[in-house]
Amino acid sequence: MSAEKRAPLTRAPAHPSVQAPARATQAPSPLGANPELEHLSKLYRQMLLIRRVEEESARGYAEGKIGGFLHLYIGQEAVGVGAIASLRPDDYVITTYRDHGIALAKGMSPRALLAELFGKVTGCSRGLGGSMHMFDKEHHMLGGYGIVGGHIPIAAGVAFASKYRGDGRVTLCFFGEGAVSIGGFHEGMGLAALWKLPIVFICENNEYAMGTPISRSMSVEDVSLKALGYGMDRDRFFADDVLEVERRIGEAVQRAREQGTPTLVEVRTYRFRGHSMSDPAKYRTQAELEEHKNRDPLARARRRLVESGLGEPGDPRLDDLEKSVEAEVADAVKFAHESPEPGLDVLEQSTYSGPFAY
Amino acid sequence: MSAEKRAPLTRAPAHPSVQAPARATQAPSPLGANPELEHLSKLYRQMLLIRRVEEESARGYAEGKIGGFLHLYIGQEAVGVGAIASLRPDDYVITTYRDHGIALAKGMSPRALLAELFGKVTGCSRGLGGSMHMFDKEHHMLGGYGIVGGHIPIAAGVAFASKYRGDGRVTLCFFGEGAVSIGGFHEGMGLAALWKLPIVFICENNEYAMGTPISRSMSVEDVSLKALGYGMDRDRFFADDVLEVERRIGEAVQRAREQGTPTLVEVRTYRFRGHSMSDPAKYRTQAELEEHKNRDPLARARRRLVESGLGEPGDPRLDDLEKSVEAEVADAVKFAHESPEPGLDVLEQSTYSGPFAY
Amino acid sequence: MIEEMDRDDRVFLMGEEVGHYQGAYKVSEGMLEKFGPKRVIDTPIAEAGFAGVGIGAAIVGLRPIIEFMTWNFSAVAFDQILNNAAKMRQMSGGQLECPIVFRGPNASARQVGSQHSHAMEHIYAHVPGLKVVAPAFPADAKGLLKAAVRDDNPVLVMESETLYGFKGDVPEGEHVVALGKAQIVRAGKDITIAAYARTTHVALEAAATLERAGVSAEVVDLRSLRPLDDNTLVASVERTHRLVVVHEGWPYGGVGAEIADRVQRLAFDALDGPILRVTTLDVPMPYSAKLELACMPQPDRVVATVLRALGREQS
Amino acid sequence: MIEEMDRDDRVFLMGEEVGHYQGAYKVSEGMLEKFGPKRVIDTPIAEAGFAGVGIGAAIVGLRPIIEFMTWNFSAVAFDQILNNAAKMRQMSGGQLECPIVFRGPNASARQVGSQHSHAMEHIYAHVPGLKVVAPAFPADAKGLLKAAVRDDNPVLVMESETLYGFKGDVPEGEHVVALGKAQIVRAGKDITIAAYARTTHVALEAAATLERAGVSAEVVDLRSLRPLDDNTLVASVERTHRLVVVHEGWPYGGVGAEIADRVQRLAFDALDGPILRVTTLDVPMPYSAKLELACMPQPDRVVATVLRALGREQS
Ligand SMILES: Cc1ncc(C[n+]2csc(CCOP(=O)(O)OP(=O)(O)O)c2C)c(N)n1
Ligand SMILES: Cc1ncc(C[n+]2csc(CCOP(=O)(O)OP(=O)(O)O)c2C)c(N)n1
Ligand SMILES: [Mg+2]
Ligand SMILES: [Mg+2]
Repeated sequence: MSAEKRAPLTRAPAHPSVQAPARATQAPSPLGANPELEHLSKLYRQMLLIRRVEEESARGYAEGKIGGFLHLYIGQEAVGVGAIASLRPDDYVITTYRDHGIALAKGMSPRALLAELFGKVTGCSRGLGGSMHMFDKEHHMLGGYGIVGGHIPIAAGVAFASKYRGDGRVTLCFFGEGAVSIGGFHEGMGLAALWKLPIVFICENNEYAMGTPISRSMSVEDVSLKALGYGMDRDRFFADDVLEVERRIGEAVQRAREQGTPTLVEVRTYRFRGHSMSDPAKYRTQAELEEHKNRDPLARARRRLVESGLGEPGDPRLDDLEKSVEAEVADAVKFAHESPEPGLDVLEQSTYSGPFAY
Repeated sequence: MSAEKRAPLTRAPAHPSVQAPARATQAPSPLGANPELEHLSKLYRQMLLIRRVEEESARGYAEGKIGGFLHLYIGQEAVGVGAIASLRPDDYVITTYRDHGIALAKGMSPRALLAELFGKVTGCSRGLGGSMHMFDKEHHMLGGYGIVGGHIPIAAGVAFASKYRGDGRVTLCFFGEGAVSIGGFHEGMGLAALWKLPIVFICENNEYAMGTPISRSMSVEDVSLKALGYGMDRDRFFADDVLEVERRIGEAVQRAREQGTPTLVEVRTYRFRGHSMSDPAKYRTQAELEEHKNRDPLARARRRLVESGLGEPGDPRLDDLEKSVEAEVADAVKFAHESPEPGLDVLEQSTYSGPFAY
Repeated sequence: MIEEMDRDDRVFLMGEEVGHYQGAYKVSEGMLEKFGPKRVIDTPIAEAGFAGVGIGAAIVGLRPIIEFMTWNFSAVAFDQILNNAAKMRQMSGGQLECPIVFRGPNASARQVGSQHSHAMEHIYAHVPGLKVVAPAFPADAKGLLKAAVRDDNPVLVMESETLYGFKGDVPEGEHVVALGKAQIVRAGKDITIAAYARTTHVALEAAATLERAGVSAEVVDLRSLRPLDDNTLVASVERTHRLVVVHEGWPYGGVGAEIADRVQRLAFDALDGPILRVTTLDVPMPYSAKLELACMPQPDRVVATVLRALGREQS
Repeated sequence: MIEEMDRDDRVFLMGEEVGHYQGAYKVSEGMLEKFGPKRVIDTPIAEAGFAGVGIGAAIVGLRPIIEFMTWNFSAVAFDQILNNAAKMRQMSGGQLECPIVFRGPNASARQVGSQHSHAMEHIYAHVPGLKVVAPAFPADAKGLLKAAVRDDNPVLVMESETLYGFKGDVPEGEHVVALGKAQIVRAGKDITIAAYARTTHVALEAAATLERAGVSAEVVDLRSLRPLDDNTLVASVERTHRLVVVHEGWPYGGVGAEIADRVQRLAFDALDGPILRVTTLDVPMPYSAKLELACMPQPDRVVATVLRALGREQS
């Protein structure tokens, strides 16, 4: 287990300022004694943070500060936040290129995330990875991956290691419904089921894979049916309510932790933006989009908080929370903006551990 | 469709003697007027031919005339023979490296097959392919393939072409139960189900993939369950009776031909020999093997013929049939033995159509 | 593509987002409307699956064009290309042809990171049974694609995403460029620069700079990588006596090393100095715009390398 | 392997038939009994899946040895090796290591046909982030494997099925051979022959024949292909002034072309003639025993090529 503990040979210590002071604002709860409300407000804060970071990402892209692909998580926040809320901090998470929200939910600082998007050396992957590759070893966020389905066997491997070591950890593996058609899904599912690995496969079914609706990519409409062929447990529900997501994924996590068996969970959701920034999303109607926006899980969580009394006139708690998010985001943007670019020296160092091999 | 009709640019005409005179013995039926008996005797003859050719292959291998891998079909004859009996001659068949029996059932001459095994230019693939690559374009036998699962998408493509052209043909795709774990199976099944292709996937479940029993390779015991995840029709039965195989596969073929939809059929069978000639098959007990040998579908078919009166003292029909098989096999062995080896000139010609590209 | 599909109804286009979405890079815009969903086929994300489907269709007489959204994604279909497309003719002893085109954008595409920036020609050109082409100009893109569709072998067409915006004259109608012929796109006498695809433009830009420095560089655009037109290359080197090869992709092995191997072998006595190469640096492609530019072959690196090859090291 | 698993309980062996079957080539005989099914793990046929499992286990601190029954089957796992194993460290900005060994028999294996005879090192050595070794002798097989298991990068060990039967001295215990060091296995002064794995023995046999013809050939066994020890090669060529490279696998690109490229570049003035290569012929491997032998590099072809390199063409 020493590779886990040991710092990589050639990695410089993280930029000291990457953990922003703003993170501290998250700690003291503004909600006092009601634990349920406090919990919901924590999840709401995470979702809001994601929403706001994504909006800033979109802006950075429009301004040419971010290049390459940019796949936003706007609309899907309840999936990542709810699912990860059911974990212990040392549990593992791994996902696709649509990884910003999941990385933030797993604990990555907005500074490290935005700096990565801005291609700065203070980014989580030192500006080498970009939008699709958000890794945060400290928080056991094992990355975003760009090849559809490719990370699913890796996730099984992470869970395999937990079983091998008996460390009691659970792995969450996120992917889109488009990934279900590819071989990596099948092989990862098959091995996890055969070897009874402590993992939860979360299919974020947002109805489209780029411009392809599920009706043109799969012969069944219900993704969770795939579990039958592996004799795996399954679940399927809408992600409108972040607490419901937490509860349902929580059941699967518990099964993984206690019985060591995997589950396939299909969480139905929707992305409000195009596939990536270059996609005008002409394949869907405005009406369809509006309908889904009306079900926005972020707005729903906020309504619930307001209904619970947080928004009363004169009650500053919700306002404070939202302001603290603004401050955290503003700080992160500034940090990303001001951070230095990586130098050529990082290239060889990050290719091999130890001497370069050519 | 010209590529279909046109002879390959650089292929020499098939060796004139590759269609042996012995084939003719198959035509005039020795059974007179009983069509059912006649049919069974035809299938029995095919199964016997396969069994005998395989035995000669084993001998050729032991004598060092055949090299590389040699995967025998002994014990599984009823699957290939029964399944192919339900086809029209212009339907397509494609399979794995365990392809001798299937090639013979699809119409390949024992001469072309044994000559291929002996590495002779008169072999179906001119001695370039060997045991694992039995191709016979004339009989729409589209080959044996060596990479587990790799031919399954190809099979879907063949069926795709039939649908594209509306030619009414059906494709049979054979593979072992070991192939079900690999991505190619999943992608081939998925596309066939999505696009409603006229194909029947036949999983020959012979209980082992090399030394691995299905309990150590899959999390479910019933392979046909895999069909559920694709919304595909399925079937599952033992291959003890060749007529039953023909009937059951026939249903799937009919569905493919008439409704254009695919089926996954799990046919349970057993191989009497090791995985290949180099496998002593220590992973199974003698008792298990004996139990299966007692169910030998070849013996069963013969018993049925005898019970139907063919074996009566003084009735030469069964004897004649068996002798004609012996003669055909002996002729093929002789032919393979005496045929010339390919020359170096075939190498470049068979790599590219037209001029070599380096 | 449209012309070839008009000409021959065995030709169809299959890939991710080629139909309703009009192509991830709008390459197949309008084609679904013209040919219908029977011949312009959107696929799920299953590259090995639909590459295999293409191969299956090809061996029974169709002539598929299989699009990889980018060549990066062909890595999951590698086995299909290596083991089935390339070997179908051989395994069947010449009975089956596999007339299939695989195409899509290749190599760098601006800050898309290490998993999306592969120059896959170096992998595929290695494999007998395949042909590989990489056009630099719109006219060649058309002419080579037509030749590819008509070829009875598997042909891999490596397009450059960064050139999709590049405009140039494209002859109307029947313009077919034979596979396997390089072209000299700039004549010169002091040194030969061999390049293809995007780097042809890099080489031309470098040659223009070099001219101002008094160096006359000949630029050979290879167009086809397998077969590789070593005749044209060798003839050029016999005139110039020096060679620099420029390509995207990593240096170890691949097309550039093959060229160095052939030219030192076929024109040993003509060479006045070692063959030098300008490639993508030998690291996974970084996301950072600054580092990506530094990794990719740029005109200034070509200029410096040419001067080095000529013994005129810059200070 | 057994020693490394004894030494470090993070090391495990996973692959098809490695356990109950004792290895398809009996390489892992007795290991299941010794280490139990927790550390000697039989897999279903799902190379991409279990390669990915190995990568996943490696990034959280285990040290997997993943066996491909043969390297041919790694083609279906190509994406995992190219995109994940090789790039994990880079994508994570150095946060994650991927200490994994992929191993198995490689290249020809007697009449197993075109889908089962690939020399995959030419594909993988191209990729930065990977290391690739190919031992020729039992002692190196042990020493390089030990070094591979201890390395913090993905290391691909290309064994030769046709050498599994080869016997030789193997030092007991702690015998580690550093990755990246070639060895001169026969000294000579007229020409250098570079080879690795099975072809080292072919080269030695050719050198013995050449000696009888009055030619003194130096044989360099590369052992490691990435990193490639060009220092040892160049130093040898500076003494002998000629080079012939011998390897299995196709000629286009790959390790041999890379060596030609490097040596003509690093030792241009030392070379008295072109670098020549002896490779598997540029066609898919045929089944026929006669044709297979003709395709593969054999001592007589090496001898003839050496004589040609020396300008002593045989009649
Ligand atoms: C193997 C592979 N093929 C194609 C792509 C290109 N691609 C990137 S994302 C995507 C759509 C994925 O859709 P889905 O899985 O539903 O995830 P979503 O984007 O909706 O979150 C495609 C086709 C890829 N990255 N990898
Ligand atoms: C991708 C791949 N991995 C491994 C192998 C080696 N291999 C050949 S046959 C075989 C077992 C296949 O078993 P099954 O599918 O049940 O077919 P059977 O041999 O029983 O007919 C294996 C592992 C291969 N050919 N291809
Ligand atoms: Mg989706
Ligand atoms: Mg089996």
